[in-house]
Amino acid sequence: MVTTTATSDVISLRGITKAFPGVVANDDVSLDIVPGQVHCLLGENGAGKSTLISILAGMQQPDSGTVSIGGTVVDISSPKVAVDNGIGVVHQHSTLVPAFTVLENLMLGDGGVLLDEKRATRRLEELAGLLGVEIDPHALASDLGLGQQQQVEIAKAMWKGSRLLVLDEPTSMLTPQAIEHLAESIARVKAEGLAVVLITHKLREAYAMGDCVTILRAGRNVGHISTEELATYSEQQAQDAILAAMFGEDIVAVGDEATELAGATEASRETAAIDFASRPVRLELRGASSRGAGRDVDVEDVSLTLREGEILGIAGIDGHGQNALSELVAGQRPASTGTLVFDGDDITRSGVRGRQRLGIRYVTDDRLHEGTVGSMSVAVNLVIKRIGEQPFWRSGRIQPKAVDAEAKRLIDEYGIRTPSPATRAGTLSGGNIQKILLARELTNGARLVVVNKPTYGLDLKTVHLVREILTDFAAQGGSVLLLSTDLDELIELSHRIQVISRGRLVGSVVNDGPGTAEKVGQYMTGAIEGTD
Amino acid sequence: MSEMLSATFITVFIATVIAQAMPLMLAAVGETIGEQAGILNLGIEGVMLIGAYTGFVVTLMTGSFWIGMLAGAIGGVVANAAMLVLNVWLGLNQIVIGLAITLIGEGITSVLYLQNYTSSPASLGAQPRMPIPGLSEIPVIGPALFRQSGIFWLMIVLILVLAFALARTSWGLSTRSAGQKPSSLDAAGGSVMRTRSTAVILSGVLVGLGGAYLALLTTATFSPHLTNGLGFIAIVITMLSRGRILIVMLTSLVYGLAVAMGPALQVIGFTVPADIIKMLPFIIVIVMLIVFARSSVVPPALGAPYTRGAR
Amino acid sequence: VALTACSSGRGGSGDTGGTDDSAGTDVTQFALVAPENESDYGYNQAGIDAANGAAEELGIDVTIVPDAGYDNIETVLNQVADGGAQFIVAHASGYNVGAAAAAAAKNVPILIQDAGEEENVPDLIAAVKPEGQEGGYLAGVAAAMATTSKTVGIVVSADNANWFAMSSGFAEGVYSVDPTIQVLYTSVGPAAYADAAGGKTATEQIIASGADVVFGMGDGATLGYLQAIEASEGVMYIADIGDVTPGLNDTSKLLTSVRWNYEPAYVQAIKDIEAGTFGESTYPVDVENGGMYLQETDALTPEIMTAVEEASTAIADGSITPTIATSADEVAGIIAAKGE
Amino acid sequence: MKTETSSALVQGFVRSVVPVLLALIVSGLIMLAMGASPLDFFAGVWRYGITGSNWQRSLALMSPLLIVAIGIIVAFRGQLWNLGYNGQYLLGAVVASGLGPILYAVMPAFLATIIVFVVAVLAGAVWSLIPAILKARYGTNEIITSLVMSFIAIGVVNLLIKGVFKDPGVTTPQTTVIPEDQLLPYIPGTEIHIGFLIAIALAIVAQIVLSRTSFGLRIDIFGASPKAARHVGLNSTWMVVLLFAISSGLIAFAGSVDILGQFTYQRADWDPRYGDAVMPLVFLARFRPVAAIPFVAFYAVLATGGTLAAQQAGLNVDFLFVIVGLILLFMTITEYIGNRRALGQSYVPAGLRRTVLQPFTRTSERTSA
Ligand SMILES: Nc1ncnc2c1ncn2[C@@H]1O[C@H](COP(=O)(O)OP(=O)(O)OP(=O)(O)O)[C@@H](O)[C@H]1O
Ligand SMILES: Nc1ncnc2c1ncn2[C@@H]1O[C@H](COP(=O)(O)OP(=O)(O)OP(=O)(O)O)[C@@H](O)[C@H]1O
Ligand SMILES: [Mg+2]
Ligand SMILES: [Mg+2]
Repeated sequence: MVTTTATSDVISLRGITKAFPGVVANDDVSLDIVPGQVHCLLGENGAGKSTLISILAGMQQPDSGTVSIGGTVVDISSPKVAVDNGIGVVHQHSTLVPAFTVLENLMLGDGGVLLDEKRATRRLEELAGLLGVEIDPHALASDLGLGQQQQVEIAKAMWKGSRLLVLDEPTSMLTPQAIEHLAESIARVKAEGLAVVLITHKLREAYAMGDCVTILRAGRNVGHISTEELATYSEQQAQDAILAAMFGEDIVAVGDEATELAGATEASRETAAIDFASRPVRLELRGASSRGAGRDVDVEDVSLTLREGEILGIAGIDGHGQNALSELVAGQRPASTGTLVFDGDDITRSGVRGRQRLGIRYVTDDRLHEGTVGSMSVAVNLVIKRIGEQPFWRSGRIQPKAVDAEAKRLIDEYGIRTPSPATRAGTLSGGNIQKILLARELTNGARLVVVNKPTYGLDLKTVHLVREILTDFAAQGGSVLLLSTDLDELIELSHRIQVISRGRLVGSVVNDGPGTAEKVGQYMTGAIEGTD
Repeated sequence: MSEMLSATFITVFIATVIAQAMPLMLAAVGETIGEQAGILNLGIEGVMLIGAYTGFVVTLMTGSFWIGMLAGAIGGVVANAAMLVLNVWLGLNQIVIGLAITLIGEGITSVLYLQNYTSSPASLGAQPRMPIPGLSEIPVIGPALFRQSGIFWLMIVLILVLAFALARTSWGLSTRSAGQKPSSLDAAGGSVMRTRSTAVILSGVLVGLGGAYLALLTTATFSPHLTNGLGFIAIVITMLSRGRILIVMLTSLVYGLAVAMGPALQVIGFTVPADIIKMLPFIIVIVMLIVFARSSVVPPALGAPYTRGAR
Repeated sequence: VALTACSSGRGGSGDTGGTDDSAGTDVTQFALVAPENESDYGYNQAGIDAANGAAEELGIDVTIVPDAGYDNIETVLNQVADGGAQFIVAHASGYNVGAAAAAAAKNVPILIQDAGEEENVPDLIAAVKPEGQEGGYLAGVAAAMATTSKTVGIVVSADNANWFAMSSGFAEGVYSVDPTIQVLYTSVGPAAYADAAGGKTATEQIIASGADVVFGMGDGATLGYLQAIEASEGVMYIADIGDVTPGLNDTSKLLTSVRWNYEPAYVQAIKDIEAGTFGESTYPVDVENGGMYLQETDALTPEIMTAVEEASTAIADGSITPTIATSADEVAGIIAAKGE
Repeated sequence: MKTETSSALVQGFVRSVVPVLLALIVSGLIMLAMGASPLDFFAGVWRYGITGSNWQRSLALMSPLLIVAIGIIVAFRGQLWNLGYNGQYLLGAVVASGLGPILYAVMPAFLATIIVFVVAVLAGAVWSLIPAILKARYGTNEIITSLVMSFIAIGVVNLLIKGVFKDPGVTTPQTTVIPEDQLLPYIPGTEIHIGFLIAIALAIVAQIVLSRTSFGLRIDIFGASPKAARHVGLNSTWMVVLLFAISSGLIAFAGSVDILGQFTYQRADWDPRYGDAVMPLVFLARFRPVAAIPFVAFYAVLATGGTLAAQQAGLNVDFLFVIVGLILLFMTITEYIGNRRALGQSYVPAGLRRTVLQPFTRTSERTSA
């Protein structure tokens, strides 16, 4: 028997308001969460979804407003109160301790003096049964794949028996297979009578998994589609309703692209018209292997060719050597064997700055810690890869005017929303930080750009913008090496897709028709076996 | 020369190793608990001195080594209070606070001692022994190992209990998670602040006991700057041992051995320059670090204050 | 002052021409600067006691600056001179260089430690020189007669010239009574002057190796020696320089102490300053002038006393001249030589 | 813009001076509690640290302190916690006191001095290679490696002074005294050696390099995030090695300046531990070399006047440690209050209110069922 404290109590949020310095993250938000239903929460980046969840989880205190369960007002003053009230949360950023085993992670926060491994193992078995998954209790969390980590997180959220399971953007890093798995688990949890809150940026998921939908914009509840309504809507109707609420008047500007924005259609790309064979080769890897320092997966014996104006997609489960491949090309990681040829020259031995000058650029997936220095200004971040170069530096000394002028130019060109070039980059939103990276990397003689998960965690609008920037870049003769875990994105952008698995390229598909997704999927399934 | 290696000599040698290792062991276990919870305390040199001084004064006053040890533990907690309030509660820089504790601890104990005991320095006399019947009769090692004071046994039990608790209890799990990823502990319903507070207090107890052990049992008196850098060595040992208390015990014993070797070699008639003997433990450490290059992995959240929900 | 000396890098260091000012003047105020304080029962205590004694004897003022450490001694000496001291005792051999500079800069006579005649500068610098090997010899005689285990030990807290000399004298004194006695030697650490914990360890090991008489030399480390002595049975202790009886619970454990008395040296130095003859000779602290002697205790039997007195006479008249070791190796050599 | 910078200046001033004042007040109270006279003490510090020619002594003491401070700042800016300063300092000192006399015997003083400085810097830099390489290659925590290397350096220096560099003329283990005409010259009209000017010049140069040049920006990037540094093409191994080498080289340089400017020889077991005193000041100056000058000056006066002042007030010199420690504590507290004020936040952090204070205040009406 699975122990849950599920009751028919409705969880009601009333008038929740929460402000941070300079932002009102939640503005008078009210909604009801009903047991046995999946309640989807949608909205742009920074709309206030995670903040609302943090309040439910006891991680933040609302400035005003109440949460009540079954009519009783509950002061969720700490995560402990949330846990005690049966609110289990899977946060946007992993809360697993990498150095702990699965069991240790699950037992964290348990009461009692001694750790009771036997009881914990039994509870894990119960939950695994409920979720329909298998989890090795003694594996280190850091050794698990992302999909499994998420399963552990869900088990942890339900550990003490819960009435509400909250999932904050659970799907953004998962493979299609893993997303399907997750959907099944959610369905089972729902069937147990628990309430579920699901946050996602993908409308298709909301429609497929959700029973009702609430849309936040700039911290306000701007739309709700009830269970009854959603049941009667077609997928198209639901999307229209959601988009209308999400963007308000902006929807006019977005216009025709609204459906594309939603990622609703089966994406495919018209590539037949372009004959790449005749174009000059920009980048060639011949049997290259990388040699990293950390525990990260390295690439082995990779050979690929990328031509002028081409977008080459690299599909694969996260953590299968994407970082190694990007860093190998960008020059951040040395090659242990093989050669790299760029525009006909051997660049195997040149470093990051040498390649930078040749026009090789890299948009990293770690925009906060690697791509930018949060404590420094937007302006400095925009020229950070050109330190010491004219005209920003003269005889070693910085020229603030030149830096400022360049920053203003890029801020305008890429529409970076920042109070001023002198603002600390760390205070910008994720979407705007991503724009800083793109502006910096694509400007000033870029010929090849490696982009790693360029739209991870971004909202529809920003995703669209980023994709547009990349397509334009390729259309003007730039080459793009696009690494992504999002198959839709790969199919939408790439001319050709190769699949990476355990550091090796295991297959190549030309993106020329509706069948691409299946073919890539086959290669990936081969890769998934044994790991996920 | 070889007649020097008599049974008595070996007995005293072993006892010396233990006497030198114990204060270090206690301090390093204390530092380990702090570091496991995410607090790098560079102040333990000062905490040890305060523990040593309070232990010394109270033993003189009460005539009881037991009460003296207790006072040392309390002194350690008081000394660590700065770390508790300023770092754990207010989230201020650990390195600065640690250095401040070391400086104040060194300064105040030295000044107070010289003010009160300059003209009539006091000694504590021999420690109370608690021979274990039977075992203490074993030749050579018997008197060395089993004629220790009750305090020694209590300390050993304390350390072993902590080793067990850190690995096997939910307190231990919480403590370790506070050093690994405090946000996880918080999300799981634990309290990072309470966990770290407990760790700092417990760390103060142990480091204070280490200082008191040094003054009461190892030296049987106090003198200014008695620790002579032992606190910093405890930090080195803590980082080398990577949070495993049994390894801390072992490395402390190795250090005790190195210290005891100094006079022993000379007594045997082996003249090694004293400077080399003094450098020996450090050379061993650095060679170990070079050979097992990664053996000083520290908890990822070490040094980082935690504020819930901060971005 | 002398800007012209820029070519040589520095201004002339005080004008030595003005020495007449100090010659023949009355000393009404002098000072002693010591690295530690009197709680060491030894070297620092001896200096401080002697300075107070000399002040009383001469009826003049003395300023004691204990705990001056070693870091910035030239500054402290200069400041003490600025404070009006007409004569300064720089009570550590580590002060000698700084003292020379300060004496020249402030034109004040300074008494330095353990230096040879060649260091003397008329009216400015003179050395006081303890003949440690002589006192050590006497202690050795006493130790040899008191030991029943035929093993005696030496513990020193640091590599210090005085202690090397006392150690070599001690070994020779022991062997003069019985060359078959074993002499053990150990040093706590290169600079462990105040390392009480290390001192206790070293002493315990010496005792464990069979020594039943221990000759200990150290400042703060002495506290550690005493703990080890008190914790063991049937072991006698020989102290150095000062009087350790207040530090012992059981004073019967004290065989004797090699006492140093600086007072005659200080009094003589002050008189020489007033006479204008300071800096012409070194002030010995030795057996002959009574500056170095064995402290009387109940443990010193009449036979021992007699033997010590004989040795004292022989040293005073020069028929015995104990060797002065200047390094640990030389001490080891003398111990190994077994008296010949 | 103008008002912004001036208010920043005022703020910096308040944040720096207030802790010092508070520490002095509290240390005065402690003195009273111990039966010593704070007035005597502070008057003594004034008298022996500033009046007469004492200010010159204080300034002379500043030169090694300031150079050590700059060395520490360079490493700390890159978030490299070089705590091996004591050993590095002594290494530089022993180069001057040991190698110096040998060189002065065979070549002009000027040339010999240059060679001493170069060798001292190199000695410091080379000594830092082990911590630097272990850090760069394996991420070994540099706090422990630099500390351990410092202990080893102290032993090596002592062995050198007792061995090859020992002055055969004296019994105590010490190096040969370098004659006056071979030492660093005095600033004309004073008895302050030119090391003081060198230190001030170094502080200004370091300030400009750190805050205005591409190299300074690189250090800051490296300090803020080694990952970002790698991303922009900085070779992190090289960066760690270079920063450690500069830091350690500067600290060793301070040692050689101190010997050639002030001490003229080196005793075995001499260890002034300047770094321990300077490190807090470096935090107080927020890792800015020029801002460190007044703090170092303050400390130099305290140290120069402190020995006799403490003795006259009936205290021990070690009381200086207490004062510096208190300055550190008050510095963190001032910093905290300043930040809270700037953000308009409550002075009691939320977590503290929840865990520690809440149980004592009345429980909220909205407690959970
Ligand atoms: N701890 C905080 N301090 C300051 N501002 C915050 C904090 N947490 C959130 N915010 C701000 O509140 C707003 C809402 O953020 P929140 O994370 O809830 O958005 P979200 O809807 O989850 O966005 P995303 O889709 O990017 O996850 C943003 O402007 C964010 O910058
Ligand atoms: N931690 C923070 N501290 C201070 N200000 C913040 C913080 N996080 C975000 N902000 C500010 O809040 C504002 C809103 O951020 P938010 O994340 O909502 O951006 P956004 O409008 O969603 O943009 P995007 O679509 O690019 O994500 C930003 O202007 C940002 O400067
Ligand atoms: Mg955002
Ligand atoms: Mg979010």
